[in-house]
Amino acid sequence: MTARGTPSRFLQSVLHNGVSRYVCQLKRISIIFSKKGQGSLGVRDFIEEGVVDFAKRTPGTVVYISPQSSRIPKIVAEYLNGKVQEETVTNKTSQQIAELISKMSNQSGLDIIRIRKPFHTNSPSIQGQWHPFTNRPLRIGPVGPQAK
Amino acid sequence: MSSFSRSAQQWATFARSWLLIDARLQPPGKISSMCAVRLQGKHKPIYHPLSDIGDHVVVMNTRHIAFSGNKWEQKVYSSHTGYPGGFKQLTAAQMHKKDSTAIIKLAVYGMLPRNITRRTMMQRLHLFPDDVIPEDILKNLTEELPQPRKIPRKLSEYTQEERDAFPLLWNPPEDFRMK
Amino acid sequence: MAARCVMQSVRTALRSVQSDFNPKGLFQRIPVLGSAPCRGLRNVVEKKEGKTTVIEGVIESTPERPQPPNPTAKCPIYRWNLQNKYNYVDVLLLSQFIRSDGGMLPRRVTGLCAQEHNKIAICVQMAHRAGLLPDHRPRLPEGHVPKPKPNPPLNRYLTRYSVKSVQPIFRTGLKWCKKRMPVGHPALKNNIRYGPKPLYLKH
Amino acid sequence: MVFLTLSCWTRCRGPDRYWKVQELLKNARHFRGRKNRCYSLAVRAVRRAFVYATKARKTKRRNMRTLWISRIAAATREHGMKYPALVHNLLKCSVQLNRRVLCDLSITEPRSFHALTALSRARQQEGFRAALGDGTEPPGVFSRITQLQ
Repeated sequence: MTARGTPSRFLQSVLHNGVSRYVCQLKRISIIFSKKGQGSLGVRDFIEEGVVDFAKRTPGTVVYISPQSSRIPKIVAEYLNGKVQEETVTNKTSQQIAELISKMSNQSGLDIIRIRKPFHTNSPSIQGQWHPFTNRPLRIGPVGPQAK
Repeated sequence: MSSFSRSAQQWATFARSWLLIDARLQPPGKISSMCAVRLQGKHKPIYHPLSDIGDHVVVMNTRHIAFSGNKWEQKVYSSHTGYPGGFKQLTAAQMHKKDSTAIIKLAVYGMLPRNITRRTMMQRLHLFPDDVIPEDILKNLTEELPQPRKIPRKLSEYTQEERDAFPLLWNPPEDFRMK
Repeated sequence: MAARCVMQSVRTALRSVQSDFNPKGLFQRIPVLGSAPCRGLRNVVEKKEGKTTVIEGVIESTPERPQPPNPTAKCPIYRWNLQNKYNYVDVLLLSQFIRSDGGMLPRRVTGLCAQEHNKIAICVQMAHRAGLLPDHRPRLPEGHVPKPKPNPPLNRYLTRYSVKSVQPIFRTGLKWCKKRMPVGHPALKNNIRYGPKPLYLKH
Repeated sequence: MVFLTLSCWTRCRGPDRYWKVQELLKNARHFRGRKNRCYSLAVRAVRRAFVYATKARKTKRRNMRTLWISRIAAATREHGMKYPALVHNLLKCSVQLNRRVLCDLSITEPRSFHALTALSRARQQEGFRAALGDGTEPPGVFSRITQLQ
């Protein structure tokens, strides 16, 4: 992957999330599965075991569980910034699904693209940025052949 | 976030300044290397080869430059017009007589990087054979750079006190007649 | 030898007294040489003994000067521990060893050793070419007005060869065997330098 | 690339070759000329670009370091020192700032950088004093330096 061919952004967080109070950016999560399908076995296990715990742990997130017939099981996560992320969970165990859901709830909803630098600040300079007159002695009077 | 005010913070950072160099009795190579650094912006900590942040450099008194050694006679500037028999060779003295700014100009041009910004940088170099500088350039100047070579004093420029303070290395015989 | 010198000096003293006689009697033999003003100063004393008038040039006593650190040495440079410490810019030093027309004083007078005499001659030559000794020129003939030059003189320094003797280097040669332009003089390469930069005699 | 209906899209995703071409052209869309739309030209250019990108991952470190050094050198010369002297004396003072941080400091925090140069200059002078002894010349030596002082 070339650097110019791929999109990139600086490291950022949504509205300084976590500086004072952490707001979970995951708004809504809907778990779509089939009641009978073989591929939804792990999802059904997860719903039996872990969904209630997850919903209790994250009160800011709405959890929908919608059994639909003959469907590929998937998890649709909607974030506060409007991004919708779909993940297919065919043939996954309940353990894997629990990990996936906790990962989704920790994400901020920003695009997952290359980050240019692992550090970023909005106010890089406290003392004032360098400019041509920072380190120059103040000079009063004309410069040039007349000055001599 | 505060991107609308960020550009105003950087106006001072990327401001171009006008520098003055007095070339009286200075070696042209050293003057030119000073100019080349300033024209490229390599004297600023915000230097980047792709950003055009060089300063304007004004060189005055290019007529009074000093070559070391016998370079006025030995140094040769060659050029070719492109036509058959168009190979021209001029010594430094001849070149200087023809155009008193040419020596510094050629030296700076040779010291700049060979890329597309070279001509742009050369346009920011202002050469004046004497210390007469037009008014519009004069009012832009912000700093005069120190001269690279310390100009030695002539014997006639020493004051009598300094001459008297210098010890006599040898005493002539009592009756020696100085010519 | 010494006696002849004495005779000569007295004669010249008398001649000059006749030419521009002034009763104050203080005149200087070296008008331009400012570095050693008290050298060769003579006070003219006029004595009358009956009919004969004796005019005598009495050498003035020199005022007190700092004493050399190494007074036993013969050569003045060694006497002052100045080996390898002077260059063409030290005109106050160099002007003590030259005549008013810019040539070197003879070695038997100044007492310089051969090497130092040679080095000082080189330095004097460079200083002349750099224009640092503007008043030490050969005297022009009477009534001669030099022609005004169209261009100002080309400034130069560390010039080893005379201006007219060098030829332009039209073919600089290949990269590994370039013809270089000499700068300075190899006799002065042992001079003390304050800095780590090496000395390039060939540019 | 217009898909009329979603059902059309789901039912038949087209031939594999088409998707292979699209996958490659995705990397060539910002190229200049016909390279950004013609497969036969794009495939060569993309291959070359990937080779360059691979090599550049190594040279980028080198180039960034030279850039930092030239920037620090420029900032140091404003304070009347030279780059090697600064870095050497900071090392002697066991200041463990790397060149990237020094470069950032010189741009965004010029006062801190000035303090660092002052520190290294003090260390340099200390070293000079130690090397020169008490700074005087031996007796009887007549040199230009003492004369100037």
